[in-house]
Amino acid sequence: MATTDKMSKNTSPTHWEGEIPVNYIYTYGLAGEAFFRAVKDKGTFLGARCDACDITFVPPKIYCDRCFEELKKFIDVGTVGYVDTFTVSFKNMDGSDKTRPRILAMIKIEGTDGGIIHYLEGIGIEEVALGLPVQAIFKPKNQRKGGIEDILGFGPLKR
Amino acid sequence: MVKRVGIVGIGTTGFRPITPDVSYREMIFEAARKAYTDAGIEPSEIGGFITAAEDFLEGYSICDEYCPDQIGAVLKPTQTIPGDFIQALATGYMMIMTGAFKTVAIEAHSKASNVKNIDELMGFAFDPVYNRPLRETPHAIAGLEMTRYMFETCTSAEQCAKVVVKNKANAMRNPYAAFGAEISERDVMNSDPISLPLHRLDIAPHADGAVVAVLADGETALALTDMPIWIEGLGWCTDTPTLEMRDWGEAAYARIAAEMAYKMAGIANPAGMIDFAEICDEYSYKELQHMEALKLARPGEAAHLLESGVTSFAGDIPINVSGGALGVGHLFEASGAHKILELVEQLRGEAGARQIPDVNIGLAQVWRGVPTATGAVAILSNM
Amino acid sequence: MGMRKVAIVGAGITKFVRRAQETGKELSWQASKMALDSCGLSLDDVDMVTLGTAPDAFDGVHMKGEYLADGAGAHRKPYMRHYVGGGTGVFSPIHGWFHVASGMADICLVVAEEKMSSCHPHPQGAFLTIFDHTTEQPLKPTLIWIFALEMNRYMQTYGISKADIARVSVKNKGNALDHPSAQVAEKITVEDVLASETLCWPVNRLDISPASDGAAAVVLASERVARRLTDKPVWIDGVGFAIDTAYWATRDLAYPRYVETAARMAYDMAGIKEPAKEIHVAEPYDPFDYKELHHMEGLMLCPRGEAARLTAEGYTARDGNLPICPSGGALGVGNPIAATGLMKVIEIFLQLRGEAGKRQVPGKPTCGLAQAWGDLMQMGTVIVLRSH
Amino acid sequence: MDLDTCELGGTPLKSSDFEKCKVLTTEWKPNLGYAWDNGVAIGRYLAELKEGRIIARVCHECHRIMLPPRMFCELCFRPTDEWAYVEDTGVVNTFSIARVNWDASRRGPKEPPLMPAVIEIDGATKGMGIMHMLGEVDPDDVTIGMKVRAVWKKPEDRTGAITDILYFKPIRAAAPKKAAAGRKR
Repeated sequence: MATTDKMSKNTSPTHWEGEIPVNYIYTYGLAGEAFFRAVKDKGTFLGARCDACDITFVPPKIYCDRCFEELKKFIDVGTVGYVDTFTVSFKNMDGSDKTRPRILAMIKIEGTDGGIIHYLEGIGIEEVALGLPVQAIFKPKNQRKGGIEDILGFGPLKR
Repeated sequence: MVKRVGIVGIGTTGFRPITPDVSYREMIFEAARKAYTDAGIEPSEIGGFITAAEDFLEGYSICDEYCPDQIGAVLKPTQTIPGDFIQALATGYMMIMTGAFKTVAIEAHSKASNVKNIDELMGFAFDPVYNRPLRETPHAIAGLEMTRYMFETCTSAEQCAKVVVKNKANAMRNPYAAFGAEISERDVMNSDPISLPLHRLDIAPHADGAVVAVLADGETALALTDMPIWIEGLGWCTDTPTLEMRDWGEAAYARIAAEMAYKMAGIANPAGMIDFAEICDEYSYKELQHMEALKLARPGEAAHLLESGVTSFAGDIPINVSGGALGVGHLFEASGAHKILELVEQLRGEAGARQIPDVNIGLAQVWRGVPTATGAVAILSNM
Repeated sequence: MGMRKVAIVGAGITKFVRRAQETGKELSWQASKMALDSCGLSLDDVDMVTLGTAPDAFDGVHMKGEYLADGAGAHRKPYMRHYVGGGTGVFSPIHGWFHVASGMADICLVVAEEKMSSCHPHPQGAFLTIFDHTTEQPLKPTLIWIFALEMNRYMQTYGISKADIARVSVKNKGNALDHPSAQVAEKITVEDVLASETLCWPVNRLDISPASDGAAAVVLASERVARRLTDKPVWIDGVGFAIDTAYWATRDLAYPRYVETAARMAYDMAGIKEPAKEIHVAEPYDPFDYKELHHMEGLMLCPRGEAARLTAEGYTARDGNLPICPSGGALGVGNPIAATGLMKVIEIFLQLRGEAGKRQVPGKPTCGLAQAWGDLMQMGTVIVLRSH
Repeated sequence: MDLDTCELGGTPLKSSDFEKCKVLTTEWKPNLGYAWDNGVAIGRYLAELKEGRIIARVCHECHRIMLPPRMFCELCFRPTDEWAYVEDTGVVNTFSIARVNWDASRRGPKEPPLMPAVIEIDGATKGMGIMHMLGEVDPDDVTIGMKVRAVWKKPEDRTGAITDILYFKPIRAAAPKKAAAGRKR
């Protein structure tokens, strides 16, 4: 309805194929630059503290998104945390099957209000539980480029 | 001063998994023409126009360019809201409340079938530095949230599966719905694992279709129709986009949006006042999580209400009698449009086989999907 | 009309640069924080937030309004993104006006952001896909084509030369020398423009504004709140917007009737009968130099085909009868699309408050206008501001 | 407030800062592929192009013969009524001489400039133009108002696309150059 002439043969429909041909290079921003320099050079994580709101951002921000004050000082928050939540992922972003299912987890970094989303490594599905303490595993320093891929995942905490 | 805003006309194409026989323009024209005929108004008489759309879902760099013709908005005050239809509805409401517009038409549509890889497109919304390089399926974000929600509320995956069973069964009564089915909770649990605890059937499949609604100020509304459907409450809210700083168990965006809408509508006791609701069930657990955020259930109580039949078609607060996104299809920016359509048809008593008897106040709620923490709520009444 | 009065009470802006190190979120915060500080407000005081930003294809994030939310001050607030292509920046305070004039908000933060440099190798690539995907994109068009086609038609219709048009670029790049955000301010001559590289005749490189990163923000308040916050509120007296058909090749390219339609809406609301007399200072959108002329005519600030002559006579200079783009415009300050439109609104805000410093136009202006334009040369957005 | 005394955000980088890795960056090539439904009007338009014809759609209310064809009239807001073939000739409404490709790369010194134009098609309502290319004409000889005719691909090479028309070429020798200012291209 609404228009008068319609397709009446199922051989008629046609479509036009195309794409949006764009490429991107993203800077990490002021906070992201500091965070990933610390990952790359020191193998540790930085957070940003807002005393007024009593909140520690990981990853850090140059502003507190609650009160909007500038956060000038980044602090080393270490690489130890615990599983805040997790999922067993079978698919890649493009919908294809992973070669093996992987445990993706939100790791809350100890003593902060944030953390890192990354894979659990060396922990079986039956061992995972909310609250499980874990520790970041980094690539060897000479292979780190400054990016989330510098982190291989999180493994069991070695005290 | 404008005191009230009502919906005076609505039109839709219905929803199908694919729509190869019509272009997006032809599809939207059909919904618009029906809405204007329903309202008894021509687009030349309408004060303003809004389309709810996102560029990359349309496949254009500036999709706003292509919004006017098929809704009759040439040389008219027209804008795109890159957001859900209910956010566009809020803009339309505010436009009329300024006093500068008597009528506003709002359009939303989905041509999701035209996007070759919709999962990858959803992944393109991830933070490019912290999240996207993992090339993880966007459904994994829902998987993370589902685990935490189930933990905090002692809800099981089997209970979430019952949402799918209910909604797909409801959709069997809805001629607009694309994914009605009679299935069991075991069928859901046995479907392919995507990002456990999420299975394939826990995830709403996408559909195509268009909806157009016409809003009018109170005086104009009563001149146009005997039964305007009044906008009593609106709320919209965005929680942090930073996944790492998110409160994973609670849908705070839905709670805060609902609080805003309830306050505006003067509703102190939502579970007692709301007759029925269409709420976001893009993933099965989302219906339960959202019920609690909307205060239609206490924390941890949603699954029990579902199991005891309170939210079924014949229950006290029917939820997603249309079939929801699980039964109708996920419509992206038109998700809220489908829910408003259902509210209007129910409140007018035009819902046919799925008509709930004696309803006066309905609630529609949407979430913008992974990875957002944005949602909106609308409360409509026929009184 | 008995509508609630709405004022601009604060403003903030970043530098406009070709490539910013900051993320779009960080740029948004820098501008928003400055805007709130300028009127002594905290984020807590803000009822609602609206964000203007042009295509996702620049920043390279699907649903970028969602991505930018925390930097724009949206945390757990009612927040929405609005979008009218290149017209977005001037539409931003219009969308904010809906929030406040409707009574839904007393204080609304309006943010505009663009980070075009993420798009590689050049943001121009993102413009291929503004054309119809089936009937036009296979011809491999660039954005510059449509400007060139429109400019040529405009020149032919009114017998205007490239040199006539180049004066706009000379004026605006010169004006921008006094703008602290400016990216491409310089003192140049008409000859420099004509001698610059021909990209798509009749468009030369210096006829065009650059690609930019930047953000801007304003704070809108209801009358009661505005009077409490400042003794110099600037009132939004008229808003207008209109879109023409997407079938752009079927339109009269010599005249922007969508700008006229938008302007008439804004003038009606503001009670303006003779715009050329009642408007004291204007910031029409100037991503290409001829567009300033085109838009002056669409805004009815001068008769059709006359804008080039008036520019040559100095009528539109900062000390002329009707100063046009005293900020330096997109041609001089830079063009981070949505942020540019809001930069223009901020310029009028400062001019009407007498706070434009070295850019201040003489004669104590009390009524000004900002305008933007976008999509496939089809969208006009107009805002009329008054200081009393 | 005074912008001159404010500390403004925005940290400028040079392109060499990227090349020398002075700042950390990450790259992404999104997979944004589409298969857009043509629908009735554009489906027929493309099918007719394959046959070497240009088809339009007529509205009986406003009597416009519309190109590209559409199943509804956007002004009368009603269904359009019938198909109508139009000519493959037209008039140049405006044109450009482009030395830049779609991605802002420059055309090489030996590559001829591109000549995009808006062409008002004969047989359609006055002003109904389409964007296409000009060819077989010296850039200096192109004028607004010039009569042109479509040059089609060979029938066996056509695919049902706007590019089934290679370009439009002048019907007669171009008029002598006008001495308008700045005509050097």
